[in-house]
Amino acid sequence: MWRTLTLFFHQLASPPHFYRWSGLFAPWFAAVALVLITIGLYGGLLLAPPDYQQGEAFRIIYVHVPSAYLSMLSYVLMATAAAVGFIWRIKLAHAVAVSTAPIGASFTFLALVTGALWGKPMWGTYWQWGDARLVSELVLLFLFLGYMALHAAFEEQERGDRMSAVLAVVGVVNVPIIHYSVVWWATLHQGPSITENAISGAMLWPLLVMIAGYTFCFGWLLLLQLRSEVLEREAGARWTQRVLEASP
Amino acid sequence: MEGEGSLLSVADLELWRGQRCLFTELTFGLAPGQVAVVTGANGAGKTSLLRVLAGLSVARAGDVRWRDQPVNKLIPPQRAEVLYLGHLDGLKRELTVVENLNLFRRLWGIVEPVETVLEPLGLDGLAGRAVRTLSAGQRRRAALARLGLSQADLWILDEPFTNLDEEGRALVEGWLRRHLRAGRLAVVATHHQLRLGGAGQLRVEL
Amino acid sequence: MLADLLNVIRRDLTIAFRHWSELVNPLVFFIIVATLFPLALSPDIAQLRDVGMGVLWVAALLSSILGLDGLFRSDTDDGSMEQLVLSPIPLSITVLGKTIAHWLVSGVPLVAVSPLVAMAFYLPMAAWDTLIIALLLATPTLSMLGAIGAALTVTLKRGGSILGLLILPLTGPVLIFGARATDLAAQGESPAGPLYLLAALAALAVSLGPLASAAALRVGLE
Amino acid sequence: MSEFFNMGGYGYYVWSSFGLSFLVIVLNIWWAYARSTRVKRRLSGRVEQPEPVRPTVRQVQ
Repeated sequence: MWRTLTLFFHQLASPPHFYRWSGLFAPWFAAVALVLITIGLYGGLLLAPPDYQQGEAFRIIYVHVPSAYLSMLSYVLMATAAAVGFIWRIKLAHAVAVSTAPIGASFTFLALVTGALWGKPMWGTYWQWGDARLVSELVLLFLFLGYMALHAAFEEQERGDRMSAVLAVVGVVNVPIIHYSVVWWATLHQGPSITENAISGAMLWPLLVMIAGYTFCFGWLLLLQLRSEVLEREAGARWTQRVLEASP
Repeated sequence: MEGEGSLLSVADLELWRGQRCLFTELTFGLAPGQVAVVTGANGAGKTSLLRVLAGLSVARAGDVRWRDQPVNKLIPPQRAEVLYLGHLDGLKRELTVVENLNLFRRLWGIVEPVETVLEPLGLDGLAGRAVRTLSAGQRRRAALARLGLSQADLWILDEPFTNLDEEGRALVEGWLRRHLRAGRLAVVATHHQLRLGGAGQLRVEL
Repeated sequence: MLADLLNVIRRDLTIAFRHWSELVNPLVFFIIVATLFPLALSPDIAQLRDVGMGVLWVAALLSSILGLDGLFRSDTDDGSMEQLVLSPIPLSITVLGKTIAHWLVSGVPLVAVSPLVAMAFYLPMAAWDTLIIALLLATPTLSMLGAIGAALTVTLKRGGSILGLLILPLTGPVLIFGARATDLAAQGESPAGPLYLLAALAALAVSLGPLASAAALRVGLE
Repeated sequence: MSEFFNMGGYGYYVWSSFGLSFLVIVLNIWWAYARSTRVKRRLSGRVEQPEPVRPTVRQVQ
């Protein structure tokens, strides 16, 4: 049973197989992302009423929350893929982890910057140490950068993959500890945090649509990066040459 | 090739270095009393093969088993049955020869005292000296002294005769003969002709 | 298992005591970083007292993480690590032993001189015992984290600079709870809460850290 | 219309958030495509792997 399952995974994760189906799916991801983000932007910028406390500034959540959500999703995805690659020695899983990191880092960066831009009108300053979420995002950005730096430091790809996989797993164990200790610390210092009041339907649905749109956009970017990554890793294999001849 | 009663069995092994395939479809089995002599040009993958056999690294494809267990998953008591000596001496420069060998004995649970091997190796006068102060040849002898103490069933030796003079080489070959006569196994990478008397040799040419 | 652990600790302590000079480096680093701060700030007693605890914690953290850079390097370079990995002793026990030995020769002296630094920053004497307990609970966690970094960078020529980037972001909780405990003690309140949390972090680090370090060391040898 | 762009006085913060998000996502897309063409150009016409070596194993007495 276990054997057939691992066999199935190996089949699915075989690079030529992946290259074929990812080529079919990628345009659909892009199309769905475009439609959803357009609807979300229309709803968020035009249809949603201004917040009674934060006025029009609250509209920043339509780009901030999806970025923050994706930053965490991509770290978990990266660590899971790295762990799978480490344990079962699946090459595609390492490629997923490595390709996720820069995309995840850019969404983390966006979450930080949009958070700061949201904070300025609310707190009067761009950066507020008392806000646990912003501080956690900053640490997350450091973790992404550390992962990428470590992977880049190795000349032998396989060793780089496996070493940075260990780091990703260590990081994912630490992220909740770091987050909760920062929350504890922030409440001690009574930092003014942005509170999201329960938001109502007209404000909520564009946010959910934006989150879904961002996720599809992330999936699309990941597929694009993965295709290049897989080609690079499989340079010299027969199927790679066939692919390159077919679509120069 | 893979006879019944092989303790070490290698099946369809395929080794890669980066994006280059070193060799593929290597299959052999080693029975008690047999030695496998690995030869090949520089860069053919002798060291890589030996490291895979020792369980230090894992091959891209294929299977290496010691007593039907994958070599990289041996549980601790079984690990004591395999001894690997690589290019590096594995001696601490700050410690003396005797301290280094005692560390080895404690690690592997060997009861035989160090003194029994120092004298034939000509190291008895150097026993109290820090390894840092020894010559390359003396260090190699100190590293190979482990063979004289080892109770392991499988020896994996990577170019054991480097830096060794004729006398040292004869001594190590003597230990190897005794080891094989006792029904134990060895894998040796070397470009020297091994003088092992009647022991069954398997030549693996990469 | 315990005998194996003690063997490894004894081995590393013997080696460590054969070259004294490297032992005192992290300690001197700690003292120098701490003494540079008054030069950068001002000799004003009230101001130094305000920042002193934070400075002391950051200096302790930096010196215990960065001092670990070479923990596994000499063993990997001379081939001892191959022998340790292949020996019948589980690698995580070996790693634990080596890290404990390193902590004994670098972490414990650091804790011992910390009152001196505390004095230089005019910290109230009432907080000293808490400071020592907190550092004794925090430094093992830092050593375990540093060991992971040392194992990850063991095959890199210049591991030191990247090690900081990898491990320092993970030390936030230790810093938060450590500084908080000494802060409470300085104000005459009970530091028990953060101390328990520090102890919990130490337990977690000592039990899981060696597994991660061992995994990384194996990759380094592959 | 200008009321919409003014965002009740918060226009600067709102529009720089949306603008930066747009910019970073577009940069990611551009980078992905640039990398893809670069990789394909670099790899096409690469010679295939030579036939791998098959070691010989023989018994000598």
